[in-house]
Amino acid sequence: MLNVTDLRVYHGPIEAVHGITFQVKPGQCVSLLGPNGAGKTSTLSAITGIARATGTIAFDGTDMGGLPVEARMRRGLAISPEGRRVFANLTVSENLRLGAAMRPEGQAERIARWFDTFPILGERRDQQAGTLSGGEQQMLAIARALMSEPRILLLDEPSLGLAPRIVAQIFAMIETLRQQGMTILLVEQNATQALRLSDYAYLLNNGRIVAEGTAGTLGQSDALMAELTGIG
Amino acid sequence: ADTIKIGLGVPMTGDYAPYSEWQGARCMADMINAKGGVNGMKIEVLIQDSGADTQTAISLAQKFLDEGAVMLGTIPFSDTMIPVAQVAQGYGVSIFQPQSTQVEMHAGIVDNFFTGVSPDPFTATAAANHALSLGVKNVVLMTSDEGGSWSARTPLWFGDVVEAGGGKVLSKLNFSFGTSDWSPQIAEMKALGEQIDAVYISSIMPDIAVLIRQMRSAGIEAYVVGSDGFDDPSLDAIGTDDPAILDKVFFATLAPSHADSAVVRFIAECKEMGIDVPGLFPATGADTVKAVAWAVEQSGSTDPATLAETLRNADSIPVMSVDAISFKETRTYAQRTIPVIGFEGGKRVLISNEIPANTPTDWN
Amino acid sequence: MTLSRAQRRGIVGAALLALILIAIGLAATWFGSRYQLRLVYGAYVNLLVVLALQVFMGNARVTNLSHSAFMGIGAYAAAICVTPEKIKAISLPDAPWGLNAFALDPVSSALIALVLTGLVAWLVGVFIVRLTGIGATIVSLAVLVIVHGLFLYRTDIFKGNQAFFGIPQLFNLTWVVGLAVLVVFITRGFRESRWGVALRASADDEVGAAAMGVDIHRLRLMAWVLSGVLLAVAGIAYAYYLGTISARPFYFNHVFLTLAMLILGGMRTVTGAVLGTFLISFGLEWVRWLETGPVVLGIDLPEALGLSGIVLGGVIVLTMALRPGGLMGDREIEDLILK
Amino acid sequence: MDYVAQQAMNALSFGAEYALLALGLAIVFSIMGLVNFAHGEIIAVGGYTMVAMAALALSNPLIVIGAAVLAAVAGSMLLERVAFRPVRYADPTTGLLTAFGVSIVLQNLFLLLVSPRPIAVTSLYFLDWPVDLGAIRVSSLQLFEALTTAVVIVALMLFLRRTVLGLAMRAASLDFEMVRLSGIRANRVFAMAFAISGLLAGIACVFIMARRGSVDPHLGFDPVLKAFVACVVGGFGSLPGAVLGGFLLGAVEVAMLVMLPQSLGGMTDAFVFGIIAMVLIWRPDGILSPPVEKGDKI
Amino acid sequence: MLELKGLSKSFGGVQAVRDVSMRLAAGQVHGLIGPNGAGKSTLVNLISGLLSHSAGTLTLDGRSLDGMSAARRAECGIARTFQNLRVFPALTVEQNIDVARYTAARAGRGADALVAEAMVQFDLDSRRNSRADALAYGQLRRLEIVRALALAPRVLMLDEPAAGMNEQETQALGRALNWVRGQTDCALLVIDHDLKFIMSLCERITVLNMGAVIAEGTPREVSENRQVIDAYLGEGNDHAA
Ligand SMILES: Nc1ncnc2c1ncn2[C@@H]1O[C@H](COP(=O)(O)OP(=O)(O)OP(=O)(O)O)[C@@H](O)[C@H]1O
Ligand SMILES: Nc1ncnc2c1ncn2[C@@H]1O[C@H](COP(=O)(O)OP(=O)(O)OP(=O)(O)O)[C@@H](O)[C@H]1O
Ligand SMILES: CC(C)C[C@H](N)C(=O)O
Ligand SMILES: [Mg+2]
Ligand SMILES: [Mg+2]
Repeated sequence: MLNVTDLRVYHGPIEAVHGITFQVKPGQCVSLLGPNGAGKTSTLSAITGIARATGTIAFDGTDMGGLPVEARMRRGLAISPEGRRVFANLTVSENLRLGAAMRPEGQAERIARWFDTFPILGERRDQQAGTLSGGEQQMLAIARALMSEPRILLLDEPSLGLAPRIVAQIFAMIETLRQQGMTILLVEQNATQALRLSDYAYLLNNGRIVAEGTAGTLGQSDALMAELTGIG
Repeated sequence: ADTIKIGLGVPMTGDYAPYSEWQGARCMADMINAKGGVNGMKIEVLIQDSGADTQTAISLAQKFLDEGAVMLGTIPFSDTMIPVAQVAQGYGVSIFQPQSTQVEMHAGIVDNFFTGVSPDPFTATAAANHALSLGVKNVVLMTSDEGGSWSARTPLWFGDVVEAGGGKVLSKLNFSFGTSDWSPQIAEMKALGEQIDAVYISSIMPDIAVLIRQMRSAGIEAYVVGSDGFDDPSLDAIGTDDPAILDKVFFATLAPSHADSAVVRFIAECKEMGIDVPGLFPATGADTVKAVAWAVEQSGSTDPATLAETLRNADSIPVMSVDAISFKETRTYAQRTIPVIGFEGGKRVLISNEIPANTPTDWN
Repeated sequence: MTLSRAQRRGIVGAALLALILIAIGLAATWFGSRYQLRLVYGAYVNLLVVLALQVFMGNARVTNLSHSAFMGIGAYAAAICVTPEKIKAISLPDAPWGLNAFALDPVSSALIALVLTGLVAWLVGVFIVRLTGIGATIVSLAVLVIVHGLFLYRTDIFKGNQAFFGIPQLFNLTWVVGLAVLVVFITRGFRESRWGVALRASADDEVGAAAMGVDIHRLRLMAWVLSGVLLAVAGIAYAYYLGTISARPFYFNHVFLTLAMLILGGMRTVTGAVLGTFLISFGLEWVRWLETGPVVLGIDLPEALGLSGIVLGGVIVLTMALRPGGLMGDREIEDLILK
Repeated sequence: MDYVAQQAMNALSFGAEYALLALGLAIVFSIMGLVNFAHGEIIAVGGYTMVAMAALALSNPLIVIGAAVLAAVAGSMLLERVAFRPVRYADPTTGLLTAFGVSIVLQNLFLLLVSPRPIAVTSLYFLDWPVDLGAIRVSSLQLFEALTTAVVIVALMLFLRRTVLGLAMRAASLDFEMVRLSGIRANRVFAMAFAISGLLAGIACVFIMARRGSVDPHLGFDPVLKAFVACVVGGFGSLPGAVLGGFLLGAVEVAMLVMLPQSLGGMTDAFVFGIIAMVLIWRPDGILSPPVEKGDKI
Repeated sequence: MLELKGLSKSFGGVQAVRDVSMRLAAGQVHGLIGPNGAGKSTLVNLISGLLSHSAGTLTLDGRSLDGMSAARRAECGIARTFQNLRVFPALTVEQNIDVARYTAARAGRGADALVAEAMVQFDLDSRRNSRADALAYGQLRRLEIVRALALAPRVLMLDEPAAGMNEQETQALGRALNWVRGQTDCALLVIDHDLKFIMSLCERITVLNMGAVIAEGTPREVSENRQVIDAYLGEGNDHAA
């Protein structure tokens, strides 16, 4: 579904990712793992078109290079970005409505469904998103992304800065999504959890893929893995 | 020389563009040239936009002088006229300004300077005399420093004459050029609690038109009286739909500009020649050209100093806007009758046209 | 501390600019008509303004709109001091505080003007330097309006839009070229000085600079006052040449014209200021000639009022779209020549 | 008492006009940080359209007003495409200077293509008649303007709260990139912002022309300068701030006009700007935004 | 020599730093760790004066820093780097450093020799005349450190200096910092999430969680602390050096 080939990503003059190749097949959950600054977020930014990049990013077999951000998203991408980036001055339900901009029909039901899934969001539906706690914001960001019923969901460190209890909830939710057949590209620092969920994983360090494999093989064997992610 | 050059570095753009004289000058030159010129020489009017900027105007003056201009025109503001005159002095050239009414220029700062019209105290007095004859007693004066003494002091002279005639200045209100909503000032007028007979203002269009309409709409039926700044076709235009709005408006101006005046006939002739001369001010340039042409003819010379000499000592110089002017007594300005223009049914009428005898004398 | 590399290069750059300025001055004197001499003089006065503007805008990177007001303050201060009593008796009969009862020599008058403008700049600057971005720009706009209001309103001192005349005409092209050379060295010197570098650092990153011990307010104030004083120099050069001043030349039109010059050349460098000034001064002159509808190569062009404005505005828009940093960007003249 | 009420009404109508214009500036500023100095020329576009209508002998007021407002909207959207797209993501100074250039170009185009002289437009005079409100007499224009501004504010609020594009515009002021990541077309958001801004300019144009009765190339400069100041004082980019700033400026201006003793009358503008400058020094980011400590955060 | 007593800071409702007391000693390297949002950077902001604390006191060599501007504190010798780069992009490397050197000179401290040597140690010497925006990310991080050193600081605080560096780079950074320790007697405060790096570099470590100090001690003590394991390290990880 998503085929990335020889991707190089730039921030101004700095090359943050130095030619990586990976793919995500339909229905799979694929993880990008790696330490701080490895280039995970940069990779996602290149896919969404935010960051300047070279190489090919093929979605459903066609290259998206050169397309503006919103055109890419309209092909069926959605992202829950690093740092959550909820629309702070909009209410919770307005955030969700904006999330549904690409697929407005039936949004009311979907919003209601999300309020069932995360009752706390329902309680706060008319509260400004900026005043939510980090965990609530993270739920909102994921729900917002899913409001457009994407074909592939990009998740950038959904567990970042969250209390363990919330983290568990988020991962459970990702698990559910995966079981429902959602295609997911997951970026995580929390390698143990991520590997548990993933069909396949890539390990990034310093802008390069240094290891890859199925969750089982990567998780157990690789010494590098141990060094970079602390999994022993 | 086979041409007589007159240099006009005047504002063709900017706030004062409606009040510059170039179109009339160009048309008059064409008329004279079409009749074979003066003493076999063609008149060439050098025109370039100064954008009302002093530095540009001075550079242009210099340029025209280098090109051999025998007379210069420029924006009627002393901050530009003085340095331009100073530059021209070195060439023996003078400035002929056909519409400058401000008094400073006659204080003897420069002497190579002519203005083809009478100074503001005269226009103020002519307007005041007519107001008094209408039975005006209580007046409000609107002043501004932005137009120099023309907008700051002319209303005061008007007030002086009215008071000398038994009237009373109720209040002086300040305004700025570019005002498009006069409601605060109008509310002040109403708060005076006394019947206002006339409001005097020396300002430019379109501000005046707005004032007139807003006063009427607020129920103040006082006369709106003013000076030459009123004399623009866009004032007449506000009476297109409702001529009555101009009924109680009159102003003292530079030259008769009602239907069938010399100015209006000139404008029509120019139109036939394909030159658009939009109003009195643009037409006045013809005075400059005609006076210069006359001086050349009289003296048989194109030496600028001789021309100035000729103009200064002539008993009567024929110009376009009136039959004749003279600088003999007054040296720098032309003492001439002051037309007071009013409206009837939306059309201009000449109310009076004489040299007021009771003009204040303390202006120099 | 010895001179840094940038400072040494700065001296070379300033010297190169000085040579160009002198060359233009000489060329004008030898080959120019009197009309062209006037134009060139005007261009140099504007150059003084633009250089002064660069000191603050270029180093602190805050858009200033009040510069023409400070030029006016300098011009009026010098004019009031230097104009002979005889003339002031006519022009300023009602002047308060005995302003019309004294006259000083040109040098003392100029010095007083510089000090006075510097003082006013300092007073205003204390407030301006606390603001950043658009807020500072608005307050500078307010300063422009207020000063203009004073010029207009106190006709007893400034004559408003009437002429303040009778100022001795003391300067010629040589003078203004000399001043421009001096000011190029001053502005370039400031840019490369420890203060200039620190100020530019704070414009790049205010927080980073504060953490490195840069007292941003103090430096901005310093640049602001220096800018004010240099604007007074420009004002004096204006008054001492024309002999007549009024409030009008120190208002919006002039503000925008000089701003455009700085933007086109690039506000970050002194070279940009010089380049922009001359390009616009001479370019506009050429366009003004086109405006009159001349005959070019046998084609009689139509009269085109407003062409110069269209060109001026178009140049700004294009510069911003294609080279937001102006023609020079961050490069000074020596960067084009030296390695 | 009547006098005070009268002047208060005047202040309100001054404020309404500034608020209308300031909103037009703020809506563009809030999404792209552009200080649209050329807003005034959009008003002039409306004015010249009225001239054109008169020349075409179309005097039906609805047509005249409709055409003027449409022209303003179209003009504003055109500027977005032609001039402001290249500086869309540039810093505010670049935007400000671009807009300033655009403004000069347009003024001179009017001058070149139409005329440097004011042209009278009388077709809207009918909007202006005296209305007696109890003891005070106001102009119908003042009422229309205050009412229209109120309606516009409400409509704008509804638009910004109810529609997706409105939500996107509000969100864009804080995080434009995330808006695009939600699949909303950037071009639409910008086009919409400029369309609204043009609409507001068009509406303001109707009132300005009805009062002024003439158009010239510099028609928009003064009002937009004031609106610009109002915006900054209210808190640039904040729509409530723009409205507040507009009304504040209107009040200060009328207060200075009527309260300054006549001997200081010439200093009205100076006082107005002085007061505004002091407000800014007190609240550098505008009245509605108290100063915040950022630390090392951007 | 730098002493914090009961320092607190809140932003609106968020209490970012609560009642933190700690002491940095000359010549010592002190680590500061804690989860995201724990208040580490905020603490550094409070010390460097970019934020003003709402309660508590701050003294350097017994002299109170309360109410002193960031610039004044830098003059007094408090230097820092930033988590998000804050170099001056339009200035050259040399000028970036000069900005700090001028401050040091004004305060009567000179560090010219140290800076010259540091340029070599941090591998910036060859780039001294390049504009900072032409530098690579790693070089910029090192530039920030050298620039801070040019203040001839009494206290040097590094906010995540190893972020974005790979293994070798991190090791090189550690060596360079050890060199710094040998050259000056300034107190070093280092924030980083790279525990290996922190544990091997620091003599003492303070752990922040939700704005408050939850542990303080040697690397070993800290890494065995129950609370620290719960809040930050997580179960089953052995990070001791
Ligand atoms: N906007 C930017 N400008 C300059 N450099 C950047 C920018 N964003 C990221 N970088 C640099 O690019 C490299 C990769 O960063 P990226 O954010 O992709 O890492 P990451 O793997 O997502 O790390 P983290 O786990 O901290 O989120 C890092 O060295 C980072 O500092
Ligand atoms: N200027 C500010 N305004 C409002 N809140 C702030 C500000 N600075 C920090 N905070 C909040 O204070 C808390 C502590 O932030 P801080 O940056 O100190 O964390 P940190 O420990 O450095 O985290 P990290 O490891 O992610 O850098 C966070 O909740 C943050 O959102
Ligand atoms: C309307 C003005 C431009 C002319 C006026 N008569 C004056 O001399 O000032
Ligand atoms: Mg990341
Ligand atoms: Mg931090």
